[in-house]
Amino acid sequence: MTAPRLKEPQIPSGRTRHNAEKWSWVFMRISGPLLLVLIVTHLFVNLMTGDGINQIDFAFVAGKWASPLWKIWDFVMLVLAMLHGFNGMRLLINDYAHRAGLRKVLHALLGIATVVIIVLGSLVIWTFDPCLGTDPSLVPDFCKDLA
Amino acid sequence: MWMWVVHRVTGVAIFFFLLIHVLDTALVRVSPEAYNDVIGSYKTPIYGLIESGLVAAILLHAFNGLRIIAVDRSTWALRHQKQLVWAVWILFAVLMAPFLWRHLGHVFGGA
Amino acid sequence: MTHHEYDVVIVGAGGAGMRAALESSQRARTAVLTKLYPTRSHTGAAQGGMAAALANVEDDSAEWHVFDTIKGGDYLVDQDAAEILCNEAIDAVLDLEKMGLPFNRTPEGKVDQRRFGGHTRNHGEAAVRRACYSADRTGHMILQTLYQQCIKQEVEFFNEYYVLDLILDGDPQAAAPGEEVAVAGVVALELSTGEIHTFNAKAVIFATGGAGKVFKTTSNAHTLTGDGMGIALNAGLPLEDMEFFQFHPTGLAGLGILLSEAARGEGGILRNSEGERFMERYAPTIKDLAPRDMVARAMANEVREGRGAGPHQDYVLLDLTHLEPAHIDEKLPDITEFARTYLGVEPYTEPVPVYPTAHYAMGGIPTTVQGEVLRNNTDVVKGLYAAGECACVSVHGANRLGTNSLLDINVFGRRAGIAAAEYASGVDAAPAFPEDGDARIRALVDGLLATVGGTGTERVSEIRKALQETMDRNVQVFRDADSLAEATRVVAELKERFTDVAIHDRGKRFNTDLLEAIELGFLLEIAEVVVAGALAREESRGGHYREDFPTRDDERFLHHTMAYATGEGVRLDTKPVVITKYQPMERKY
Amino acid sequence: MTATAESPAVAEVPTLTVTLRILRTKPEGTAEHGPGESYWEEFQVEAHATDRVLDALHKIKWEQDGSLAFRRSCAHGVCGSDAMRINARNRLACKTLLKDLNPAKPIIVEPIKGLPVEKDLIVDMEPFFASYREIMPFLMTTGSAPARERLQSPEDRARFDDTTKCILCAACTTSCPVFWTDGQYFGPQAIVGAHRFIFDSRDEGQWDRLEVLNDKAGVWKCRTAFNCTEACPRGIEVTKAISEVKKVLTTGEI
Ligand SMILES: Cc1cc2nc3c(=O)[nH]c(=O)nc-3n(C[C@H](O)[C@H](O)[C@H](O)COP(=O)(O)OP(=O)(O)OC[C@H]3O[C@@H](n4cnc5c(N)ncnc54)[C@H](O)[C@@H]3O)c2cc1C
Ligand code: HEM
Ligand code: SF4
Ligand code: F3S
Ligand code: FES
Repeated sequence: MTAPRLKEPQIPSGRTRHNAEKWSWVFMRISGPLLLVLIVTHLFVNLMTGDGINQIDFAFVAGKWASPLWKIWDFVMLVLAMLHGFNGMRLLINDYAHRAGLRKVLHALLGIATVVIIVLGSLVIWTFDPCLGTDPSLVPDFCKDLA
Repeated sequence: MWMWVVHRVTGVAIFFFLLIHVLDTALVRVSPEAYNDVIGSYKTPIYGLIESGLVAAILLHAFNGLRIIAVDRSTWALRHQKQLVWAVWILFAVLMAPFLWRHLGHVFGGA
Repeated sequence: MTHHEYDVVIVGAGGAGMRAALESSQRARTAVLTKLYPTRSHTGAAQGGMAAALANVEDDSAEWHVFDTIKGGDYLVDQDAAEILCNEAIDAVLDLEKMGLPFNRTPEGKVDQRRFGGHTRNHGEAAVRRACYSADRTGHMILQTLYQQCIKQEVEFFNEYYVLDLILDGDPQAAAPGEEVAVAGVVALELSTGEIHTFNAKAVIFATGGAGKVFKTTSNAHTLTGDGMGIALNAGLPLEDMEFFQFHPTGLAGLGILLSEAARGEGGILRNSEGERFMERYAPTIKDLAPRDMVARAMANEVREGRGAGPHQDYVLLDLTHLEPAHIDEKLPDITEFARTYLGVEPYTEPVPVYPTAHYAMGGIPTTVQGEVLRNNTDVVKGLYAAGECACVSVHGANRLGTNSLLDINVFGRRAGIAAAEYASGVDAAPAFPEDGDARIRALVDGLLATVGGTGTERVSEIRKALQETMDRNVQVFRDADSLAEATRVVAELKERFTDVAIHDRGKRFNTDLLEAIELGFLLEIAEVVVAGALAREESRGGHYREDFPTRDDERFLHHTMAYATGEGVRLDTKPVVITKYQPMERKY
Repeated sequence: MTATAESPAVAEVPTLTVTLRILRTKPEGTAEHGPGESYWEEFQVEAHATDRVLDALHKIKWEQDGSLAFRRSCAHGVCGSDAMRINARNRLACKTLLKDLNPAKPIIVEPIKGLPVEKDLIVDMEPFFASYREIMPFLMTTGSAPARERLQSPEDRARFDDTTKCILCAACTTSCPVFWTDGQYFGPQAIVGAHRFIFDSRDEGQWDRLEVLNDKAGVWKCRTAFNCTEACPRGIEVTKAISEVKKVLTTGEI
């Protein structure tokens, strides 16, 4: 029942220091609108133009990635989406995983997944070989010229 | 409150989809055959529906995200947040309709 | 049972209790026992303001404030106390401001002030702006600010501890004049466990607030059951001037929820069913801003003479419709919301139905200006203090001026806090706490618990309802020998019935059923004292109006009433009024 | 003989029978229910449409079951004692009129969520007050105090007016879905309490408070669910206050 001990108010203190949660919040707000543009365009190009989903195949991807614009586009989208998603999931884990141990495990899994996906995705985008493989019908037309 | 639930659920859904999506796209590094196989299965009606759900989730999450940002930045938006929730749903409906028409047309019409 | 030892124990965490705690906890080991969380105390319901002659907006002086207080109290005020009240008022307000209280401000940034009933310039010339305020939630701000300061000072609270008994080391009535009687501590029930705690203390301050629940229509909280007064009475101490109860003119009709006098201070007008501004007839100079007793009587009179409004012609109307809605929103936001919420009336466009509501106990535990509790006209109980509405220093006399109570709790709360701590530092040890100090309360609690499922036939709520109805009918704005005799009879009968009361909750934890029974016990004792005092006072003065004796009688009754519980009814005695500067005059506004 | 107000406003209102479904918990248990086990119980009371839910609860307590436990004091929405969940929304029982609730259907009354239930509608408020104390809710100043009052313009005074109205009823905090999920969040009330001082031109301890609110359990936990604003019986724009605090933290300017 006794009153709590309060820390003495130290007036004036330095500005706030531990800003992790703040930056996480700001990041969500910056990455969100960017992602909106990136993803909606991505979806539109892939699903709404031309033959929609049916046009998507190896050749389509290779065709897109022949342009550095799309390479950069997809790369930025990948990284931002993963970081945004990572951060969002981290908040969720903080809310729902009450036991410290569980929380550690989930955070670790989340971190690993995020790193793996970003690295993997980046590798795929930057080391993509449009003329991979042997079946000429599957690769884009320009591979024939190269050959 | 319910928009908060929606935002959370859609956020998680998109996240898991993104994991899978990157993995499948990574197959382009393995071989064109493997990639086309997997992508091929996306073109079946079942996946067509799932894909639609995904787009729905992204759109909802995205517009609601904009609403949240607006509410944090402007007093007007804050005081009209309920109307903005309606706006999110209307915008969502307006964009989903043509998309569904076209996408499901592709999926089921086999064009 | 758990036993505690402190230098100072404060009972009550309203404005008076916390103001005392801020002083006392700096100087001595202090515990604050309160039956409610501090922020639930009824000080938070106070609306209009706190008086102090700051002269921030117009000419004013503490001297005029003293005069108004004495005249408002119909010359039953102890004038030495009134001088202290009004002179310390200025610092009391400034102290609160420095603690952070968000007062409304003048354009220059100073504490703003507004008009209030009975506060005048130069001994009655015209209404003066003396009430410092914060919209219509001044009490809320005071309560919050004091609580915040208590948090800062790490005051030790015992929340939801219900004090039931006061332990003295002698019998205050049997002790000879001059003989020492000192306080030993209190006994309390911890609500959340049902456990009984004893507190041994060198000094005890009572700040338990009012007793409005003896009436049916009241602005007071359900929890204002006069516990402190009842406990003092049971311990053999007197209560002073209990027949003086203030009926606030503007309670929401039928509900009693208060609409602050600030409504009239900001320009609101009372009208009868004919639309007439009837206060012009009763108080030509200050009209609607006359003191409360006069306005309440005028209203009741209008209703009696058939000029009441409404389907049953049983209320009058408070008209704010000529005020700008923006002005109302800025100055009176809460009370207008009460009208909307509870009566469905829109004050911008419709007048609000109002009727007098039991509001404030002018009387209480008699104290000196240091807050020391008197056990007779001259002897104090060593180490025992009281402040706030439960005390009677007597700065309010027969009728309190609006805004003087928030002032009272700050000025005399502070004084009691300092005096108690200093007294406690001066004595080596508290008187020993008797072995069986809690026996009486243990028996009371066990006795009531044993009635669960037993043979008791009376319900607490029924007795309480009957009490409140009889008090409303017979001891309200107008009283006479017959109505008071009737009230005497009913109260005695209810006391008898109370011995056969049964409760229904057998649990130990949060047994609010048990507590309501105990509270009813206090209410009955206080009602008895109120009625006895009113019957004996054959004159009309301030809040006490006898239709059979409609004038003030200074010859016979210019004295305080001291009421003692003897075990066989109430014994009444008198105490002289302290008159320093102002000889009684006729009271005209 | 004397004139007393016999409920003029309600005299015309017909009585009706309302059913209250109350979530009860007895720490000592009952014949049918174990200690601390929660169960629903229905009561029927005669009431006026203009009665408050608090009046109905009182009727039950005073006429039917004295063991029903709830807190109340002022009975007109200013003390903050009786926040409870009524028809799935946090409200003050004394500020909720039966007529605004569709009395034709049972009225569901539960304790506020997220704080430990002690008995029936009474919860343990200590965690709530602890969060309040955490944000140092008192004026902090440096230097010696002036002889008279500190000056403050009406405009500066208006900046924090909204948050001074808080009565610490906990309706906001216990309606917040984030507060329910993790229980470490200070909750909206603590932010309201801090806001009241952060935007007070006389205060110099803003950054100490902001530091607390910048913490893991602080403002950043708020996901703008707006339940708090909707629940607040004092009409405080709670989410707005939270958002203003966030703005200060991101821009560094008050
Ligand atoms: C609606 C309303 C409006 C008012 N407006 C004004 C105004 O504008 N200006 C003005 O000057 N005055 C006003 N007053 C009067 C003034 O508010 C009160 O007289 C004053 O606040 C009383 O303060 P207090 O500290 O004595 O008691 P309270 O604030 O009532 O506090 C009593 C305390 O005692 C505790 N307590 C009681 N019994 C026990 C017990 N048995 N054991 C333990 N603790 C106990 C309670 O928990 C509480 O903390 C108003 C009053 C009302 C009802
Ligand atoms: C398309 C554009 C997007 C926008 C505009 C957007 C916007 C936002 C915003 C503003 C938040 C913060 C909400 C808050 O603080 O209350 C957020 C949270 C979140 N986002 Fe996004 N986002 C987008 C895309 C994505 C993507 C692609 C993912 C998945 C990878 C994702 C997953 C999440 C998650 C999991 C949360 C956390 C939800 C919560 O804590 O309740 N978002 N989003
Ligand atoms: S902000 Fe509103 S809901 Fe929250 S505690 Fe204060 S008054 Fe209650
Ligand atoms: S309900 Fe909770 S999430 Fe934020 S807006 Fe209110 S604190
Ligand atoms: S009883 Fe005071 S707020 Fe409801």
